Amino acid sequence: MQTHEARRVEIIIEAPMERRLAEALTGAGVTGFTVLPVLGGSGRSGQWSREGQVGRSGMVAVICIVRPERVDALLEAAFRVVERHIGVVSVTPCAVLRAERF
Amino acid sequence: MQTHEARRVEIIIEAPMERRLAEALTGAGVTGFTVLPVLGGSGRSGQWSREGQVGRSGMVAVICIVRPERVDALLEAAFRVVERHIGVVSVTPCAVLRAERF
Amino acid sequence: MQTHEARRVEIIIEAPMERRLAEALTGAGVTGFTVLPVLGGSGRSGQWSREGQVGRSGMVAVICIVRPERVDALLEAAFRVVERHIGVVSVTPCAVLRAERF
Amino acid sequence: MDGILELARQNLISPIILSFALGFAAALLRSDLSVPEAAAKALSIYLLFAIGFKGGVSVASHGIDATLLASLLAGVVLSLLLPFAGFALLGAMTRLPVTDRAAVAAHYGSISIVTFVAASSVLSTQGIAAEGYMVAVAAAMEAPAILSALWLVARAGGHREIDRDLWREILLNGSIVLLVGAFLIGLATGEPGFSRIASFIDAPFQGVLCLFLLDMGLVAGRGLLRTRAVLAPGVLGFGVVMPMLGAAAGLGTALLLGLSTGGAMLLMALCASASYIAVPAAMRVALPDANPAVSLTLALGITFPFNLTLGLPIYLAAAGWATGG
Amino acid sequence: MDGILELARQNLISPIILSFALGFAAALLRSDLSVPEAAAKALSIYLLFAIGFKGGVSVASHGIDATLLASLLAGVVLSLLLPFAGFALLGAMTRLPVTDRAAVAAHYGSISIVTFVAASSVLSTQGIAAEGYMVAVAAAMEAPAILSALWLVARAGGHREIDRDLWREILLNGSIVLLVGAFLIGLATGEPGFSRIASFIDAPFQGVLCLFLLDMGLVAGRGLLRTRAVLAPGVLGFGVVMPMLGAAAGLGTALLLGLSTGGAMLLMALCASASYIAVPAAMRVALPDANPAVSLTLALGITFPFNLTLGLPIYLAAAGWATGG
Amino acid sequence: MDGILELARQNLISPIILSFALGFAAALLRSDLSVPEAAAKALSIYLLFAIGFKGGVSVASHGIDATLLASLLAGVVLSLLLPFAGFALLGAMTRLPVTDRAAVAAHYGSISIVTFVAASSVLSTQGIAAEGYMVAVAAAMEAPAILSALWLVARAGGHREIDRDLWREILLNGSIVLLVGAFLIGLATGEPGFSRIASFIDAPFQGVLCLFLLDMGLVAGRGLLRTRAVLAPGVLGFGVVMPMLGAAAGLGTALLLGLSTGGAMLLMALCASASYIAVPAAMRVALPDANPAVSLTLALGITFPFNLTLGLPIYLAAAGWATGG
Ligand SMILES: Nc1ncnc2c1ncn2[C@@H]1O[C@H](COP(=O)(O)O)[C@@H](O)[C@H]1O
Ligand SMILES: Nc1ncnc2c1ncn2[C@@H]1O[C@H](COP(=O)(O)O)[C@@H](O)[C@H]1O
Ligand SMILES: Nc1ncnc2c1ncn2[C@@H]1O[C@H](COP(=O)(O)O)[C@@H](O)[C@H]1O
Ligand code: NA
Ligand code: NA
Ligand code: NA
Repeated sequence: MQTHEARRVEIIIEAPMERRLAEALTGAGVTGFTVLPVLGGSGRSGQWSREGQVGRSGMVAVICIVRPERVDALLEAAFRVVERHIGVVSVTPCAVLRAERF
Repeated sequence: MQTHEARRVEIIIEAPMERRLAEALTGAGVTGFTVLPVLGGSGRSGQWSREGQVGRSGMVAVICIVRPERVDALLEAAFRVVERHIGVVSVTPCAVLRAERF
Repeated sequence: MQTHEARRVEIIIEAPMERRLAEALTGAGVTGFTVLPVLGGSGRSGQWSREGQVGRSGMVAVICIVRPERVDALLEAAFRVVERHIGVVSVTPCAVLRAERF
Repeated sequence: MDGILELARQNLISPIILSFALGFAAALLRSDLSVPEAAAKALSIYLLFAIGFKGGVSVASHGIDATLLASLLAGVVLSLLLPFAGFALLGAMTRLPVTDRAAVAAHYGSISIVTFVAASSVLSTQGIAAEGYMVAVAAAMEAPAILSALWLVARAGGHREIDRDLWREILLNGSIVLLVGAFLIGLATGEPGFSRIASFIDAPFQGVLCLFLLDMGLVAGRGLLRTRAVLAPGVLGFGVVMPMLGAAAGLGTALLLGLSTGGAMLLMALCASASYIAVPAAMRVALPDANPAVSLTLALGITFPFNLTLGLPIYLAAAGWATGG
Repeated sequence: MDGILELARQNLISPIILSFALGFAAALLRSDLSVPEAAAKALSIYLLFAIGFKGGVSVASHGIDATLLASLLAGVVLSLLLPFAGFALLGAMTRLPVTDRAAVAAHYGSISIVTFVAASSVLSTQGIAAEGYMVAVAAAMEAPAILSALWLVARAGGHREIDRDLWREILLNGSIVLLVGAFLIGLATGEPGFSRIASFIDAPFQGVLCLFLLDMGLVAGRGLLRTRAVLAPGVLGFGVVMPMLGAAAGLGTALLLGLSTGGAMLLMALCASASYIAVPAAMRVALPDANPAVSLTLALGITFPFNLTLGLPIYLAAAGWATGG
Repeated sequence: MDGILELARQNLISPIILSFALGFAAALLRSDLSVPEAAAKALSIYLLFAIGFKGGVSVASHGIDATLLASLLAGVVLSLLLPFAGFALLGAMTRLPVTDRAAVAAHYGSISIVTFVAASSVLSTQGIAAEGYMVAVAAAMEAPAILSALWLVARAGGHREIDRDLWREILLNGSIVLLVGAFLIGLATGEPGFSRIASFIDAPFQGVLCLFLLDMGLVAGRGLLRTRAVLAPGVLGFGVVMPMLGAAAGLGTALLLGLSTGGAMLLMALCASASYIAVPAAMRVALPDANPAVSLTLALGITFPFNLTLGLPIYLAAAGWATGG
């Protein structure tokens, strides 16, 4: 099948920052993203789990598939949001179907 | 460790289409896949979130790890299902342990 | 933006083995990981779904972003845990922001 | 007229309506208040089970009314025909493309079980009885509208075949199966069965409904915020005109069937309400080009609150007047 | 015999059994009806808490029976020994590999708390009392069977060491801790504590059980559909023969202990039932080569419905006859 | 003194406290018992809705007390000032960095609604009435402390601007909106509204609280296990000293306001308790450098159990003595 080069950016970020990240991404011209729930994890600030939690706690994983030329704008927007916060940003090269959507 | 070349295909698709996608993948000889829940997202058809929803709404993310030579059959099968639907298909090169499983 | 080479390791493993995997990863010097819930899937042992389940059943997806030089230690640790169990381990090259965190 | 206003006032200050208003207001104020998806689904399972069961018990104790079968059939016919009215009305009032018009029409031909529940609770507050089998009529009206919508699209050139899987998804949709199944269980176990679980399905019912309506208010309010852009005045107008039209059709049918005042009001509420559980999922599969935001926001953000606040008192007054109850 | 049939009939048309049947049928019809995982877990937490608490309150008010300790010990021994019977029976009836036989045997040595709850509710419908501490016996029987299964595999050459983590996971499994903890809370607070929360843990109990059984019906039905292939006739037969054998062992032990009719029936139900919460997770850790689908489908798809529909009336009749109750 | 001890004893063997203890013990024993996130959130929605509604109904039937506004204002002032006391105390007792001290102080200036609920239930067990509007005071005290914490950090050089979004998140936090909204619904519908949903929000309340406290025990216990390392003795000490100090401030204010014994005790409980819902999320946004584990473990692992077991009886005794009740 005809595929097109793209980038998969995965941002694992604190749930209370999700809305700010979404706004930053939209501001940076990202046409779409998907938010996955996170059950728990471990990092320098220790281990945590969502079990039994009541508040808007924990983290979420935000996945954006973008054209290669948009990655830099996206990363800069994302970085401004995560900068002072805990979170992980990774970029993977990928190929997509239906490039006109990105 | 001994690893083997493979492809990670990620299909973000509307939840009501999940069963049809599963059948198409099985039909295309895919030996396994994993379905992750999706909390929400944003795209050309606007923003959405699963919070408080009652019906079989929203999207899911389906991950298939396959041998490189199977990718084309998989993409064709997946494409027939997502074609007229909203959804995102991406392919990333990866390496796997235990290649005999794929 | 300044990015750094890294690896994204994704381990799909049975939920009852999650704690053992976490301990093995920590033992192998992995500084962080994130656990995503899994809704269902299909493999050689058949299809399954988490819907309506009561026990600690099903699978989870564990994501670790690590420096390239740590991948081997990680894979060996992970392999000792998944070895006799069902589960899938894949490694994808990626780039990360804030390399000092990994 | 005074009667309607007094009824509307009483209706408006009930905990149920105010809970919906609270959710709606919280969403419009962009509060982060939210009900987890699993909790919302659990509440809806409870409501469907309870309402189905109580309907079955009622039929078991009052006996199967002669009009039961006629009412079921009438429900199917209404569900099949209302989409045509809706489709035509949308053509007149809006510039929506054909597929969107068909999808919206399917939602309005089908029913909203929570509107039905709210109507039942208005009746029980007023001490008015209704035919227990109206629950079965509600179940019968869920699916047929979908077929009409597909036929409308096919006629307009966008042929869609309904494969076996889609048939099953439509007819064995979870909410239909649960409603019908609980109805049959109620029918089989009757009063003795009811008394064993009444303190679960009856006593807390109104309270559970409050929490469910809180959630629906949140979802409706958020939906409205997100899709303001696509909702032209004509589309919004449809969300109020169509339920009135549906209610009129329901009233006419109720008179033909000889239903009681309560039964007539319930049938009006069913015709006036729009689906937001079974039909949306079916539309995503069958008419993927239709914009889901339009139907859902109309059904949940306009028509549902309209019915809940003004519609139900009007329908009750009209039913009372027409049946001479 | 007539008594059993009448009891079976009464039992079959209870809302509880019919709810299970509804879920089962919905699954076999491939309806998309489903209970969210979080809701199913919440229901099971409620049931474990309520049943444990009520057991504790009952012991608090009737005093600690002389046979309490003996019954606990008997439960542990039964749970340890039944897997050997199950393992041998599987060897005779099926061609399952050793590890699968051991895993299945562990499930049947352990217990199903919902079967216990259903048995209690048959008793309370019939107005038959039972020893309150049977809940504690249920908790005591959850884990020992796992050890027997591991020993059986080790004997067959597949040595497995039980590390400290596994010990903890087995003995402090969530359902055991909740059941025992609630029992102790009930014991400590007694009737005054019970009266404070009775309208939560007692009044709605039967209704909550209906929804839980609806979910179990769905899970059991889907499990059967998915694993039809692996279930040979011998395996299916085991799912009916083994509970009868377990019930017989339970009845014998109950007579030795001098339990009441109700207590004997509960012990039979415990022995006859198979675990689907605690044991499956332990087996995944300890015996990863065993096919989880076999055990779960047998326990949930064959033995649970058998016990629920035919088993319980038979056990009650047998217990009544043997204890002269 | 004997009165306090007897009260403490009675309090300790209530199902509520024992449920918390069960969860706490299960966590420390590393059992895998857990309540799904969605279920825990659903329980908290139920509790907030019920407590708010009942407060509103109580105000509707007793009329708006002259001290209502004064109490609301006093609550805001207490919530603004307590963080300064907390910040200073942390400076004296611990070596925590400024940002952590400010974040912890914000938690203690705000309130824990479950502590409030537990205090109410101690009062109702003792048959002591309290002002219904204390629920509104609780809501008023949730947010102001956050502002003080941000001011404290700003003064120390770590300037933080509060953007519009943050303002909204703080003031329209889900738990505040639900509590205030349910209060207003209760106020509007009064006794008639209450009687319609009492069997949902009143009868099962204590039981639901048990399950919620079971969950809180699990979360608190796991939190303690995970963050043992960061909790120096001074930090732990703060978790007991600060609530006593807060309670004293609350008592003084209650006397100034002329509250009843019950009202005084509730205000003490509010001042003595620390937030674990609204404030943590706000702190993650506004003070990301603060270690969330410190605040949460202190609030949930030390102060909450202290208040629940020893604090509440002490506060009630002190309130009774000071108000002459
Ligand atoms: N290397 C990593 N790979 C994947 N997730 C990570 C990694 N490091 C941190 N995380 C996630 O980010 C959270 C916060 O990390 P930290 O700031 O290191 O405490 C963790 O709890 C994990 O969920
Ligand atoms: N570029 C993208 N990256 C990740 N997810 C996307 C992307 N575009 C769309 N999606 C997901 O697909 C859904 C539908 O997209 P759309 O058809 O563009 O409205 C969105 O709500 C997202 O969940
Ligand atoms: N190729 C694959 N890609 C993604 N997930 C897989 C794959 N194979 C197996 N899985 C996951 O691992 C589980 C067990 O696989 P198996 O051991 O093959 O039965 C499946 O149910 C899937 O969730
Ligand atoms: Na309708
Ligand atoms: Na057994
Ligand atoms: Na406080």
